[in-house]
Amino acid sequence: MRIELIISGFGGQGILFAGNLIALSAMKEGHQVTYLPVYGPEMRGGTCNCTIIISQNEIASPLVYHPSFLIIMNYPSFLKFMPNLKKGGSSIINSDLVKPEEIKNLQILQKKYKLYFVPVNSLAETINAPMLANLCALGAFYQITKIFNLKNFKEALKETLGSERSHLFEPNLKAFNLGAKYINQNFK
Amino acid sequence: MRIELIISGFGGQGILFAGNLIALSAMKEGHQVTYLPVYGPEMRGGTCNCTIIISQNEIASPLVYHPSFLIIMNYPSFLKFMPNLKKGGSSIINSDLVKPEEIKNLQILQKKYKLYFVPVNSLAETINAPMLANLCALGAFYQITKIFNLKNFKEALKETLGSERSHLFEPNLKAFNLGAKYINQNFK
Amino acid sequence: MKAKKILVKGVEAIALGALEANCKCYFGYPITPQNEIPEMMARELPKRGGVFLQAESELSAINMVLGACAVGVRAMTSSSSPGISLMCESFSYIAALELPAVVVNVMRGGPGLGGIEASQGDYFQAVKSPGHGDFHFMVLAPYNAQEAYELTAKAFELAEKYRNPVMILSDAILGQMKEPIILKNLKIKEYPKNDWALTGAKNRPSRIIRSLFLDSQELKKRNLKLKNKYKKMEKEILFEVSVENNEKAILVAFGSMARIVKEVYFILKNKGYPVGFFRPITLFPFPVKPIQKILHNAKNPLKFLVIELNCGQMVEDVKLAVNGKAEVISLFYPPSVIPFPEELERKIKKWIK
Amino acid sequence: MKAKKILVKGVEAIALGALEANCKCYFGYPITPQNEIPEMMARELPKRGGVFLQAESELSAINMVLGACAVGVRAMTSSSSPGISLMCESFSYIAALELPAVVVNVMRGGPGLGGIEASQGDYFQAVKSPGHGDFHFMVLAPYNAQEAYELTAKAFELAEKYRNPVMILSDAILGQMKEPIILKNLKIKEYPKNDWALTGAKNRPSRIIRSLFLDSQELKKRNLKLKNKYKKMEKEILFEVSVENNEKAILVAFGSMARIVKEVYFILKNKGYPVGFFRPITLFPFPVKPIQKILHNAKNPLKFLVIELNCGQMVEDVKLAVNGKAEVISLFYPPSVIPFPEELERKIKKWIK
Amino acid sequence: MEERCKACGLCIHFCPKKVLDLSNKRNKQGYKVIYPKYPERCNICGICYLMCPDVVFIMDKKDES
Amino acid sequence: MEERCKACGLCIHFCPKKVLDLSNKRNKQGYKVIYPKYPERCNICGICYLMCPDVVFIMDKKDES
Amino acid sequence: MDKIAFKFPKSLKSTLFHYCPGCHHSIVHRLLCEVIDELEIQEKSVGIASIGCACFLYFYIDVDILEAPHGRACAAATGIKRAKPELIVFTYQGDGDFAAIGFNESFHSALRGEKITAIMINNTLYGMTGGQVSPTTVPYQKTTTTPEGKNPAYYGYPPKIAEIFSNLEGVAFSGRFAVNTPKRVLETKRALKKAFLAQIYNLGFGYIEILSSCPVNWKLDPIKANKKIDELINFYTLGVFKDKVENFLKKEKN
Amino acid sequence: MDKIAFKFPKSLKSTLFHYCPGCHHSIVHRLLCEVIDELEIQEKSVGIASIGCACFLYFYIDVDILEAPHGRACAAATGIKRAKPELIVFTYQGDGDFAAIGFNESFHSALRGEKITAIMINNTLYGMTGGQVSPTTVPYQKTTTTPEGKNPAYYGYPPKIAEIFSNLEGVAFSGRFAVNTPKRVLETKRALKKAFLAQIYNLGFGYIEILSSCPVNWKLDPIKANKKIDELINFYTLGVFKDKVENFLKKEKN
Ligand SMILES: Cc1ncc(C[n+]2csc(CCOP(=O)(O)OP(=O)(O)O)c2C)c(N)n1
Ligand SMILES: Cc1ncc(C[n+]2csc(CCOP(=O)(O)OP(=O)(O)O)c2C)c(N)n1
Ligand code: SF4
Ligand code: SF4
Ligand code: SF4
Ligand code: SF4
Ligand code: SF4
Ligand code: SF4
Ligand SMILES: [Mg+2]
Ligand SMILES: [Mg+2]
Repeated sequence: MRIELIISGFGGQGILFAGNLIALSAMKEGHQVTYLPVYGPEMRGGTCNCTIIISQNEIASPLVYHPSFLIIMNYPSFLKFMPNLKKGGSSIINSDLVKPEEIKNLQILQKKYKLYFVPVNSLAETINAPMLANLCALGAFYQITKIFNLKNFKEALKETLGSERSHLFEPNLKAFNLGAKYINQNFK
Repeated sequence: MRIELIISGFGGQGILFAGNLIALSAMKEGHQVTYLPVYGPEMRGGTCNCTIIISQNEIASPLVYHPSFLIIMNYPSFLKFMPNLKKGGSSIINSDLVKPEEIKNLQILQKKYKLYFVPVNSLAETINAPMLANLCALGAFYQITKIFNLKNFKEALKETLGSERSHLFEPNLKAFNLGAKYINQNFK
Repeated sequence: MKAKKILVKGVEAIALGALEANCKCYFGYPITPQNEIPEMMARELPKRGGVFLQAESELSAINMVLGACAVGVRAMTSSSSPGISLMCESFSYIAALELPAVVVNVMRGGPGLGGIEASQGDYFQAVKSPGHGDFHFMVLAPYNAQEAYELTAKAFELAEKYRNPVMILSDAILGQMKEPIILKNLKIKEYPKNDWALTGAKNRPSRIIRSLFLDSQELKKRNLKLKNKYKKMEKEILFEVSVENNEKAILVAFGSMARIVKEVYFILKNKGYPVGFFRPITLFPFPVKPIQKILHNAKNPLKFLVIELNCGQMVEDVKLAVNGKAEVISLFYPPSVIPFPEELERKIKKWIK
Repeated sequence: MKAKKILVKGVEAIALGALEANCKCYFGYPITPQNEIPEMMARELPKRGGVFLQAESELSAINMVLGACAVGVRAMTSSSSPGISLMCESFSYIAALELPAVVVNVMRGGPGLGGIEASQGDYFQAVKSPGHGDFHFMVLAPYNAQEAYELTAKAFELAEKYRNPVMILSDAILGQMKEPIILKNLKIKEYPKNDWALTGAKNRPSRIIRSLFLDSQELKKRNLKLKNKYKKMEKEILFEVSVENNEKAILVAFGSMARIVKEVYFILKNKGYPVGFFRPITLFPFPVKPIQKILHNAKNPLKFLVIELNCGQMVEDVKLAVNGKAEVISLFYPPSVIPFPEELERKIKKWIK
Repeated sequence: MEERCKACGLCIHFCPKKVLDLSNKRNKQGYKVIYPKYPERCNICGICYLMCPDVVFIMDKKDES
Repeated sequence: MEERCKACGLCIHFCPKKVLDLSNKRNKQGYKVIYPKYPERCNICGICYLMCPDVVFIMDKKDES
Repeated sequence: MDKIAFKFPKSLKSTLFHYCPGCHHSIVHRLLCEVIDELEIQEKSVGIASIGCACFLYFYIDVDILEAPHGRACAAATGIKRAKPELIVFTYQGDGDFAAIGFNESFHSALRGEKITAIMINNTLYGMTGGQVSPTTVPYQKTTTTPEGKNPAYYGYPPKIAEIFSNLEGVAFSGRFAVNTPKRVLETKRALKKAFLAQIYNLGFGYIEILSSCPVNWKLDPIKANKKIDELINFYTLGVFKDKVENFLKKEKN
Repeated sequence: MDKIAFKFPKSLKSTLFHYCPGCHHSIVHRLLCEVIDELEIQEKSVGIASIGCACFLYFYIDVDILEAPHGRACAAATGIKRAKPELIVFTYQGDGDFAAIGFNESFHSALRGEKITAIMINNTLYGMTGGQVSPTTVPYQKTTTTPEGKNPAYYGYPPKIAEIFSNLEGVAFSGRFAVNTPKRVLETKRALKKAFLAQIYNLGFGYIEILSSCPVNWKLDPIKANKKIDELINFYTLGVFKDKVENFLKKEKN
């Protein structure tokens, strides 16, 4: 078992928060894990991505060029990372910002990869939490991979939020569940 | 022809001025020459010495451990440099500060070396120029070695004093002559 | 809190290591990519009776460290390439004054302002001349978070043992990536400082800590003392080696780059290529003898491939160790484009075909 | 004033060389043993329509130089070891910005404040890493006043030719000794700067001189550009050699130390010892090929004795050049006790008995 | 010019005539851009120009101010 | 204490009673040292102690001040 | 004067600003360009970009621009102005750059009366590196390195640089401004112009300090951040503290 | 108080001073030792020797002494005081060290209100290196690097550090003094004591600036050099500019 995941989007979309949460959940699951954020110098705006590797064996390089999984949160990220996805790899795509109908070679891609279009922004807005699109994507990732169990995720989330932000636990979980549910209902 | 000269004394005794003057005179004479000053960090006080090498051939090292000539202006310098004088070498010694009668092994030294005790301070005071003891010593050096001629010395002195200090030319020359005369009258 | 597994950034592991070593003072100035160190120290040190002070510059920070060390208190600073360069004069003083300072450099791309991504471009600076005159830091290069944590803690012990500054040389990859570490009781030894620290001349003659020696004999003596100390440090040499003596090529790398190289080593090994792996952990003193041992035991003519995130720096130390007895090849990756394992594999294969 | 012979200190020869090259700006901060340079520049530059400004620190001085160079004006600074260390961050910027600055280091004993006597302890710093990141100064090491004068003048030309900073690496012996120099018209070439200097965006697009490249590909490109430049500089290698191919030992030294070594070389040669003499003048780029040529032409197995006023630094570059093909021995004299020729002769004889 | 807008809201806040509001349209930077909700109210006082950090209010786009 | 003297003359200048002068005797540093030319005039005002940069005027050398 | 242009300044490049929404850096950029345009000095100006959020100055301002090491902008500017006095030289620096690491260069340039114009954007913290404490951080303000708030007993009080500079003979113009209201924007622009005129008329060092919002690191939305500036004014009095330009212009008229 | 001891201070070592004849450095050394003795802090003091003519401080003052790099004495002192607040920490610096290369460290230590005592010996030039111009050199003064005299239009006017510092909240004592007359010597000593008390009572930064003669580099004999100080006072007003100690002591009494 080994997943190489890249999450990518705008700064401010909670990319790093989500990446960190996945890594932590996977660690709690007992996996080896590395999490490598990459970001521009600006505090907001600009692109932002991170690489998470989850494995049962020692992870040497925390970098991969050909990830096996992608979470694509905006269009520039789609352009940048899609071409590098490993053959047979999976990708969750924020369909609010990357519309399937606007993708030229959609069919070719769908043959090579498993694509999960999830309108994470819209989903998050349904619970009045537009900032939580990242958690929707994370829920989708969970539902697809089941690389960690819910209990570990919840623990990880609680830990990450800490006491000052503990009131955000429920909304985050809600968004997570929405994402998971969306996969459940729309794929497979 | 090659002279390795070390001049040593207190800071403030004009050691470097004299050393420079000798080097410049010798250069004007057409010799190869190096002049290496060594001094403490203080502006005054402390010891101070310089090494001048005058030669007809290329001078590689500007340092010598066993000089062939010494000008000793105070007692600490006597202690420090006398033992290193080359066999058969010469030394001008400021007898105002290094009294021959206070030197323990005077006879041994006199056998090995040519010693010229010159009361340079007293000489300089006779012309009311206590600061010019260095020039007296220089005169003595000239008289002993004749390594440059008087014309070149005068030119060097004029150049060194420059226009602002040109009024000091005559006193300096006077002191120089006193030193030369002292050698003439008291040695050989 | 012992034997707890947590997910942290490499730079946080460094801060935790310092706290584990009971470092009492942190002085620093912000610079990416290591701000998590001061930020963690700002939160944690006051709780533990320590001092966190952000200085007005790196120049000031390193001299605060100098002061604190001089009075016998464990102190450190951390920065990244440009900030480290700014400290060079003071490094030379600290080494000359024989103060046990710990300095962390989380390297970024240079020269100049460069970029904030990973680089190993300060190898020469760290190892050859972090300032003027003949002196050396002991330089430790961790390659994962656990090592970053443990080596940083150890750095305080080594600094005191030798009364010499120690540098943790890391980079933005290791610094910014997160991975699990296990918090341990590292039992860091504390060396007595009561024979040299400036603590007030009570019941003893007053002390001087100085680097000015106008008497050239004294200065020479001090320089030889330092030289001997560096010799003695060779006892502390650390490295990782995977060699079975039948290799044809040894891959040499340190720090984060060694992780990528190790990945490639695993891949090539699996594919049956005769490659070995060597990772210096102490960069100064450099593991010369372990390299010579590899050469000595090798059954085949060897090639050393030295892979670095710079224009080729450590390769010189490998060459000096190998001394003409094998080919030494520099595979250099100027900052900040980090080669992916896939790419590096292709490149290495060309050399060992 | 041409072809005139005058008696000057080495540091004055340096200042005269800069004036001969029509250097227009001097920015600096006092430090022994090189104060004669700013003092001469303070007297002479205003007369020649140039600018002398004493800065509040070396840090400020080097950035004034950076500014003046960026607008296309010949500018320099000079200092001694601690002051040079303080400039390391800015050196890295200057190299990254590709500015033709000229920097003089009249080395003194280190580390720390050390002493004011001669030393060659900053060889590593000058040659390997005068700051963070992958960059190099071109480094020129004069060994007498005439060379100090001519190389300093030449430094301005080379700096512009390569758009790279050039360092004159001297020391307190050469700096403070006086000897005759012959003033010449050195015909220093001036390279056009109108394609890069910041002179106001009149009738052309505005220009940027920067070292920050957050795009890692751009940063890589810049680094490779620098690396290529350093390669090209090898055309400028300078050295002095006295070898007849039948030697058993080659004495290698640079700067002032080379004078003392040369004296010993003369003495030993006269006494019939089979010794040669090699003096690198460019320390970066280092004369690798000339050393390899000596090796190649040698009729006997050779020994290289590398004699330095430090704890052994250039010896590494000699070893790298020799690459195991001959024994390389370091005769190191930590600053500031300078060996007299007599002493050195004894020591060398032991090695070549 | 709406590509420059970052939805900071300063113009909305300072507009004395409450002319402006955020639209639902996102620009390439990903921000919901400003639009003149009540263009007729605008008195061309220039305050939006003064306060906009992103130089969005430029005259040739007359509808905006 | 006269070994400390550097013949700067500050004490001579400031002594209100003109007690002090330079002697012809040189100390090991090479300076002609201070001496109380008119010791009887001294009123122990302490000004020489205050102004001497080299801490020459110390009480156990009573003759000097 | 003070007519509002609705015009994209000639010396402003069309590149999108990388600044966070509501950041005042870019307001000042625009004002700077307006002043450069009005004084018609675009073709003879050299700007010094410093290290901080505004290090990309050169992507926005269309004059020759040099990047100086962190804190050294005033020294580099000195080098330029001394080497080529015919150029108009300005620095654009953050509070960390100007008042912390670079204060010595800033102070001594002002002391010498360098004929340069220095703009200091005071957002009371280190924006680019993620919001650490700065000497200019006000008492009890929380930053990432003063998580409990900045204790003045521990870190002291912020320095009043504009006031200090106004007492230096070499300084021709010195003042503190803000851009959080339309009126203040206009005042700031007028002051900026004066700080350039101080240079153009060779009167001395021109210094402009601008209280500036950093919504992201202040953890406030742009509007609240804007309002926060009004609080800062309690510590940092706005105003012109020295103005040799006004006098000079009056004399010129006579 | 102010009794004249004719006594060799206990905390003064017997080593001969290396200073030039008539140099004021050594007068201040003696005063410093007298104050250390009177306050009985010899056993808990750490001094920071700076780089300048007084770098050999440790050969004269019999307390623990650290040598800091040129200009960094206040930073090193900060490190010491923060690490061990129970120590009494002072720096002894020249004008070049304190006000030129090290001014940033000096200023920010004062700004933070470090509980240290800083002594700045202002001889208006770089003594140790042979008399070059300093920021503190007064207008038209000749030095080796201003052979025609220091032109204020080129180098500016000397900074009034004691006055600047008196406006910083963190500073508890600040003043400028001289030791060229018996009265001033006594005043300087009183001030030195205050600057230590500021630290001892934890009130803040104690700063003492002392106009000091450098006969050798001024090219004057010691007496003339001493008189020259009276001229300097035209630029450098003597006096106490801030004194929180006095108030504190008054309050203590009540
Ligand atoms: C020598 C050095 N130290 C630290 C840094 C990291 N650094 C970059 S910007 C910055 C501070 C920026 O703060 P400020 O000057 O206030 O500008 P702002 O971003 O707030 O506008 C720092 C510390 C650096 N680039 N160089
Ligand atoms: C980094 C550095 N730059 C320069 C020097 C040389 N230096 C030694 S002392 C000194 C200045 C001394 O002047 P000041 O501080 O006024 O003390 P003074 O000698 O006048 O008492 C300088 C520039 C140094 N040691 N280190
Ligand atoms: S110009 Fe119009 S839109 Fe702009 S602030 Fe004024 S009234 Fe509002
Ligand atoms: S002020 Fe400018 S950037 Fe902000 S919302 Fe209005 S138009 Fe957009
Ligand atoms: S104590 Fe005596 S000698 Fe000294 S100054 Fe007073 S009167 Fe003169
Ligand atoms: S003041 Fe002191 S040093 Fe000077 S002459 Fe008098 S006794 Fe001697
Ligand atoms: S971090 Fe602050 S100062 Fe920097 S761009 Fe963002 S808002 Fe502006
Ligand atoms: S040079 Fe000046 S300051 Fe230094 S010891 Fe001599 S007189 Fe005193
Ligand atoms: Mg800021
Ligand atoms: Mg001074």
